[in-house]
Amino acid sequence: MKRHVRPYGDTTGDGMVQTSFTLPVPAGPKADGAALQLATKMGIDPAMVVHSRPIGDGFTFFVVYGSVRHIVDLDDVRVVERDYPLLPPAEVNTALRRLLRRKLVVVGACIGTDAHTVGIDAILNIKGFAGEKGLEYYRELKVVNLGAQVSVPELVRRARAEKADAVLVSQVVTQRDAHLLNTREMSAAFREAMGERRPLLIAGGPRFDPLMAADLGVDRVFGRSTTPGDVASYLVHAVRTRKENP
Amino acid sequence: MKRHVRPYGDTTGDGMVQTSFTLPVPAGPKADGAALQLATKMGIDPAMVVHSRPIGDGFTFFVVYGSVRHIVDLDDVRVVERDYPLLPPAEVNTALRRLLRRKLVVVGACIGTDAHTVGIDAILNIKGFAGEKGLEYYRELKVVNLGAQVSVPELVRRARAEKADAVLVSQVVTQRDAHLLNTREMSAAFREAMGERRPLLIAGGPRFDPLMAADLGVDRVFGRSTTPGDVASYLVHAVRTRKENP
Amino acid sequence: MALLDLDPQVVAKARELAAKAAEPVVALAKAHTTVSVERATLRLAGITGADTTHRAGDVPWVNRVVDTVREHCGLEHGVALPVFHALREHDLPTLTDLAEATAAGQVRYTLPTGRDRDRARKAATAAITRGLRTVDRNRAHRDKLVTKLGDPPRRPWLYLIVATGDIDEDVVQARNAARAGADVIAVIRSTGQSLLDYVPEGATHHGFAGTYATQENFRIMRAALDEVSKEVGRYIRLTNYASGLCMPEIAVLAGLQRLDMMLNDSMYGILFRDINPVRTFVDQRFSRQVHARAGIVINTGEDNYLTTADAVDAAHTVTVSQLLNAHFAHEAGLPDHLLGLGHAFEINPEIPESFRLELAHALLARELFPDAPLKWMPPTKHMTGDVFHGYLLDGFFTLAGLLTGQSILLVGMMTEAVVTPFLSDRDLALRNVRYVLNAAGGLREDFRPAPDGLIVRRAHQVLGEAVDLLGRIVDDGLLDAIADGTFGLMKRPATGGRGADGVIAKADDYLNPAADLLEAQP
Amino acid sequence: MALLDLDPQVVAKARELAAKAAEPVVALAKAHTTVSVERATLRLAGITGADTTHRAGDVPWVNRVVDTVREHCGLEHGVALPVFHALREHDLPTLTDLAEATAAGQVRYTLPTGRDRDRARKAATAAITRGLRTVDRNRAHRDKLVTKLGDPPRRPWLYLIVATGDIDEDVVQARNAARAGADVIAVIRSTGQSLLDYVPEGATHHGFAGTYATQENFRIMRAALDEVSKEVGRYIRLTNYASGLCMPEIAVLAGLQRLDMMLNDSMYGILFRDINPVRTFVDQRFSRQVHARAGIVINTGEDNYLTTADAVDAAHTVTVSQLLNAHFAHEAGLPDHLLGLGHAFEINPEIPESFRLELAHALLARELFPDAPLKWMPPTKHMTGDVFHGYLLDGFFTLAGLLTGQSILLVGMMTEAVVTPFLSDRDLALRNVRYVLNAAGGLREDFRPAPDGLIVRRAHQVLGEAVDLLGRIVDDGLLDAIADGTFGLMKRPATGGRGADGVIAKADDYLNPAADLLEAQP
Ligand code: B12
Ligand code: B12
Ligand SMILES: Cc1ncc(COP(=O)(O)O)c(C=O)c1O
Ligand SMILES: Cc1ncc(COP(=O)(O)O)c(C=O)c1O
Repeated sequence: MKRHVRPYGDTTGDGMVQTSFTLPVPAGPKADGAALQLATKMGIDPAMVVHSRPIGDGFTFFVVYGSVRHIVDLDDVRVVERDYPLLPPAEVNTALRRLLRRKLVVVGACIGTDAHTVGIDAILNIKGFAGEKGLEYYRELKVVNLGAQVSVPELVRRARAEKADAVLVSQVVTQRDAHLLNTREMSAAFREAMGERRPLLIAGGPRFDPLMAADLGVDRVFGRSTTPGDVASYLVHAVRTRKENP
Repeated sequence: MKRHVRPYGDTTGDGMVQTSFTLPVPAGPKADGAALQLATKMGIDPAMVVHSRPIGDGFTFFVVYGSVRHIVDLDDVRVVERDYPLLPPAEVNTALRRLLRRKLVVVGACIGTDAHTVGIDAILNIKGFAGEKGLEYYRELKVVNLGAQVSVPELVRRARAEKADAVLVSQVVTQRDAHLLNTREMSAAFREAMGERRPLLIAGGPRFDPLMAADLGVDRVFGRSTTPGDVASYLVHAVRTRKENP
Repeated sequence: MALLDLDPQVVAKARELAAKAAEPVVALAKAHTTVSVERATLRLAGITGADTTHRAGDVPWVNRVVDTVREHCGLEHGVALPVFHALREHDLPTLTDLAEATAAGQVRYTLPTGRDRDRARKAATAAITRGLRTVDRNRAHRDKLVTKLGDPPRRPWLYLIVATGDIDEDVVQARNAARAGADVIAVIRSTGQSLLDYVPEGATHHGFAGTYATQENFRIMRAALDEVSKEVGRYIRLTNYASGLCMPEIAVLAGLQRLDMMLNDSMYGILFRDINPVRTFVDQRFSRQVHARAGIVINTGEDNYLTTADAVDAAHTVTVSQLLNAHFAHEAGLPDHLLGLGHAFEINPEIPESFRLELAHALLARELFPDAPLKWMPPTKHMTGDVFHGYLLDGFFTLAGLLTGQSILLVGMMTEAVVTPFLSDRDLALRNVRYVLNAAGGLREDFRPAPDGLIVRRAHQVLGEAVDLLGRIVDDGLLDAIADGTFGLMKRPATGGRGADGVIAKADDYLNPAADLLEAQP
Repeated sequence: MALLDLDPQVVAKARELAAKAAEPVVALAKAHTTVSVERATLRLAGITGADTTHRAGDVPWVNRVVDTVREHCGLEHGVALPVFHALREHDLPTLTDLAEATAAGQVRYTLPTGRDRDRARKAATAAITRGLRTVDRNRAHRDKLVTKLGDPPRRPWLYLIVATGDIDEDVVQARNAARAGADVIAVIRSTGQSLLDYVPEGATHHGFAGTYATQENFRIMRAALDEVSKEVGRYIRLTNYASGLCMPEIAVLAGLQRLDMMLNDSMYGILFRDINPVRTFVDQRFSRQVHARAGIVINTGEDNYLTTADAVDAAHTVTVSQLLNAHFAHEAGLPDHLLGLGHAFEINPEIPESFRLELAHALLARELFPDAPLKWMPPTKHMTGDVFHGYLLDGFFTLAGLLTGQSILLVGMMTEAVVTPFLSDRDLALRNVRYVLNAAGGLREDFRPAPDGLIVRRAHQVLGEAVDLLGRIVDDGLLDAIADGTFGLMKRPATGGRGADGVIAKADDYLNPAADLLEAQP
């Protein structure tokens, strides 16, 4: 694979992209010019405003096509690489037993006012996701699923009571950065309440960027299409790492 | 209207845009990271890769949403302002008669290998466009429509033979910049053949940027949704200007 | 014209079983009151506003009063008598003065007896009647506006969501949506509101993924829509949510501010907000009586089951829930034409013939409830970040709605899986719907499910499964069925859930003039 | 199952009138040859390659030879005799050597007589027979591959366009399209090619909005598709354009390189490329005979009329043209199952019931030509830069195709109004089609146009108008009708247009073994 790539429309290197947006300006040539200016600032050059449509009196919606100047440097791409092996359930169980000699306790919840449990249930419930059984299926895991709209103090209380090794929180609503605010509040609360002895903190949800873990004060972030196996394997890895570097 | 605006998703100033593109990289977290990098270079920050789908083995298609940093400065928007009044047909006729004391001769064609005549016909044929009659309807205009796929030498020959005051060319195909190449070839040929005494040169087509006139060596460029009235009014204006500053 | 050839006996059986299954729950609802029913009563009696001096933030006066009454003399007799008795005793000009005095700790509530009781009852009844009269006036005013401005020119009516979190931005979006063709505007609530045991006050600007339902926000939006209604020449309806812990109060506020439709499901709060089942059924009954009085169309929430359960496997649970919702609604006084029963286009689009299965389900609902303004909900679960594909799916959703004669169409958004809708999403979505309705408007005349074809067979199958399930529910009890995860796979035991401590068994001398007046309504 | 209840007498009348209208034109075609027919003959006889030393760029050897023959002894006798006579006279091993000698000015062509004539005829016939045998072998090979790999699992077949201008990029796109579900790949030609009076040579990389049709490009793409056919487990068909000034030669090249379908319309070149009508009809007949021999499905171009004329007003001109195209094709030896008659979804989507009108038109074509593999073309004219809306429209186009049983579906692209398709457009488009076919595959069983409904009435009306128009054409002559702008509003007088000087009236002793062999084919 080449190191430097550009978007591909129908020819290598043509750089073609599509974009759409609304500007708070009345439709007309001036609006089209404004759209063109924005596209140019985005690096689309030449840009074609191929569609503009008034929305009410004060807004115009645009579709723009064109070639972006930018070059993607694949060597510069930062991703959270899976730095641990994907293990089948049996190996997860064996590894955990060897490491802990007791069940690993996982407490899960949708925190804040978020009530989207389907995602965390997909990870925790036996039923699972994408053909993989959820964490409840693992013999060496004890799963406590607190469900939806759990407040942070309540979560800390329950985690402490259950002696949680890992706390898994889900955040699906992202408007006004709700997911970021709630997750930061959660990690701060655990730090405050337990300091170094806090459980592993794992956040997940479809709009999270896995690169944000440190920024959010959690150990790991999982994004869209996560499977239970991803999480179980990570747990083994994290427990082992904690044990090796206490 | 404010001078500085940003794209509007659902809140003033949120800067939200949608974009889609294909990168020549196999699908996976690295590809998503590459998409994110590109989006960031486009000024979308934070960007969310909300969809990625493999196309064959070597390509991935992405949909990205996010907030662009850029601010549109409306004072900086350059548009080709209509610097002449829109005249009804009767006034066009009167003005032309007064200015020329003969019919103004217009020669139109689709040049190069372009065979899309619907656009130029919309401007020239009586039937017209968007409820406006075409230039053939104007008593003081003589219209010669050469049709499609007219070569540049042939166009110059016919323009000379008809003593054209204005030559209108249409270009619809834009792949590999065909429209720009053909138009430049055309204006160069007229310059070469006739120098200062060349007819008015007008180019039109849905993907032209009206700002490009000078660059293309023509007097005016008309983009999508042009109406015959726009063109007729411009002709009056241009003839008058030429007469006043010979 | 009936296309499915449903067996009338099976249909009758289904309705009977639903009524039987509902019976014990109705009895439960009649035997209890809740803090919210009592607060709603006081709102009808005229209390507005909040205690802004409280350290935990604004506390509505109705909460202060009801909490205090509960403390002083319990709520099993209803709040009306103690409150109106105190009002007279303290010789206060208004209920707000009473509330202030309550907050200042100057009032001691007691249950009046003898003539005091009669006086208090009369005063309460008079105040509440005034409140109900406002509701009645709003209903009449709506009728007048509809007569004057007109209803949408065609079915289905187009129902659009706004959800910016800021009432002022909502107004911008709602106005534009109406101009672009929306017939009904729903203001989505902030994520947290349903679990608040009070109704926030005033105009609000900081909801998450929705805007708080407050009386003032209702007023602002209704006024904005009245304005735009005139502009567009048809009456634009306003929707909000009578659900969550304050369902009865919100129903009252909706009646007072002339909202036109309310999301109001008999089980949604239990299943999707983990609210105590008894609390929910009690609040439900009262709020539906208020809606009946206000001429408000209720929208039920069967669509939600299909986001947590599979739309094919669980199709019959939708039918069962519709039958139950319809029965509960009738029992609370709502006629068919106010029954916006919900259902949704949520089958996995990868399933072969998924579109035809949708047609079967949608047609079944249509033929079971021919006179109800069914609300047809767009795909959400199987929407992805592929907004192009989502736009297509939404088009087929509309087509299904059109072919099966749905009444209210919640317009789908291509960004369903991404963000709460952008201004442009709404505009694009309306363009989508308009294309389908305009281009294929009459296609229903050419849609004749083959007599033994997939659609007819599927509809019969679902109805059959619904009857079977209803049979089991009659045997086991509805509360147990809910506890077992029958609906949306959510297991909610009757004793669990939030707000259980707000449920109070009525004493024999329980009195609530609002309840009585509503019960007596024609 | 017939849904429109067309009157068989009216249908028979329509076919009769079409045959009558076509008669004089067939006679004209039989009485003339063209430079391209003669070049095609030489290509069948084995000439390949080009004169790369010519100052005006590469000139194919067939052009050099035919031009020289024409100069020396005219073409009215056909090119075969002078050429094969010269080959023997100059004792050259191959036709290519002859061509080289021709270019070097070393050959003087004459019309052989007596035994020379017989010898030349025999040699020519033998060479051309060899060429036709390659064509036959390719046909058999295709049959074998289809048997082995299989046809697409369902109708309609999905037909996708690639148009990068560069054959190597085309291969990338075509492969990916096949993997994503395309059954037929069409390589669009560069804008200028149809007006070239020669076929370019070699692999090409610089077309505008399409890739040059060359024998080598055909070979490259067919080989690439053979490879991907194995991979995807079904035979992927390849399409190009037998149109423009070199229509007969391209038909031959298609036969030699095992192309599977060819765009080939009896009037497209006249109307949309301003090619001389007589030239076109002569070239047409020959090219269709070649297609018949090669087992190539032709695709006609009625869809184009609806881009310049209105799809409702001009609906009947599509029907008339289909009837004419079908007649011309039959006359040239093409059976129904090779008749990919074209039509399109081009009604302005803003028109009320536009979708139902589309259904009426599409169903009419289906019922008039029950055994023809009809080609259903997507919206283009009313596509705009609103790619979201375009994506929706394309979905409804597919639905119309499915409901009316179309055979080949040209997959619509959301970027129709913007650019030649991106790789991703094609992928998205296939996803779109797959959704519709998968989700609503069996919906045809539920589609029963109401007996007196809009669809049936509209279809009858269009057929009626078609019969009337055919009557007028029979009276005035087809050439006059074309001159009058009957089709696509394009006015093309019989004496105008390009390539007229390439038409030659046959002498009585005209001889063309290729024509004879093709004429004699079963
Ligand atoms: C189902 C659903 C609901 C259901 C929820 C039922 C339930 N019990 O969960 C109901 C109907 C109740 C609902 C309600 C609302 N919803 Co909702 N809902 C959805 C919907 C359609 C699907 C979400 C889903 O189930 N996805 C499937 C699961 C499997 O995917 P997932 O959550 O991404 O989870 C995966 C990964 O992210 C990851 N993951 C997730 N969490 C975690 C946690 C950990 C620890 C790990 C390791 C991994 C992990 O693993 C999972 C498997 O791969 C989406 C739209 C969509 N198509 O995405 C809207 C959506 C999420 N809802 C939305 C909103 C706004 C609401 C409401 C606030 C508004 C309203 N409509 O009334 C309400 C209130 C909810 C509240 N208080 O939070 C918005 C959020 C907008 C935003 N980005 O801020 C969305 C995007 C719709 C929209 N465009 O408006 N909703
Ligand atoms: C109709 C059509 C055809 C018809 C043309 C018939 C005819 N006689 O014109 C036919 C079917 C023959 C055709 C063929 C081809 N087409 Co075509 N065609 C279109 C289509 C569907 C509509 C164009 C149109 O008529 N628009 C309506 C007119 C009124 O709009 P307009 O041209 O923009 O004109 C307005 C303004 O631009 C302006 N204007 C235009 N010209 C001028 C000139 C002057 C002087 C002035 C003042 C103003 C002016 O005024 C007009 C009125 O407002 C477009 C797709 C689309 N939806 O846009 C593709 C499209 C233009 N075609 C395309 C292509 C590639 C082709 C082909 C090369 C490939 C093929 N499909 O085989 C062939 C070959 C054509 C050739 N040699 O040029 C591409 C071009 C891609 C690109 N950007 O490079 C398009 C965009 C489709 C696509 N996405 O692939 N086509
Ligand atoms: C019936 C019903 N009620 C209420 C709601 C809203 O939820 P909340 O009560 O949390 O605002 C929904 C959500 O879609 C619903 O379908
Ligand atoms: C029937 C037919 N022939 C040919 C063409 C292609 O045009 P050209 O011959 O210019 O390559 C088309 C274009 O769509 C067509 O429909």
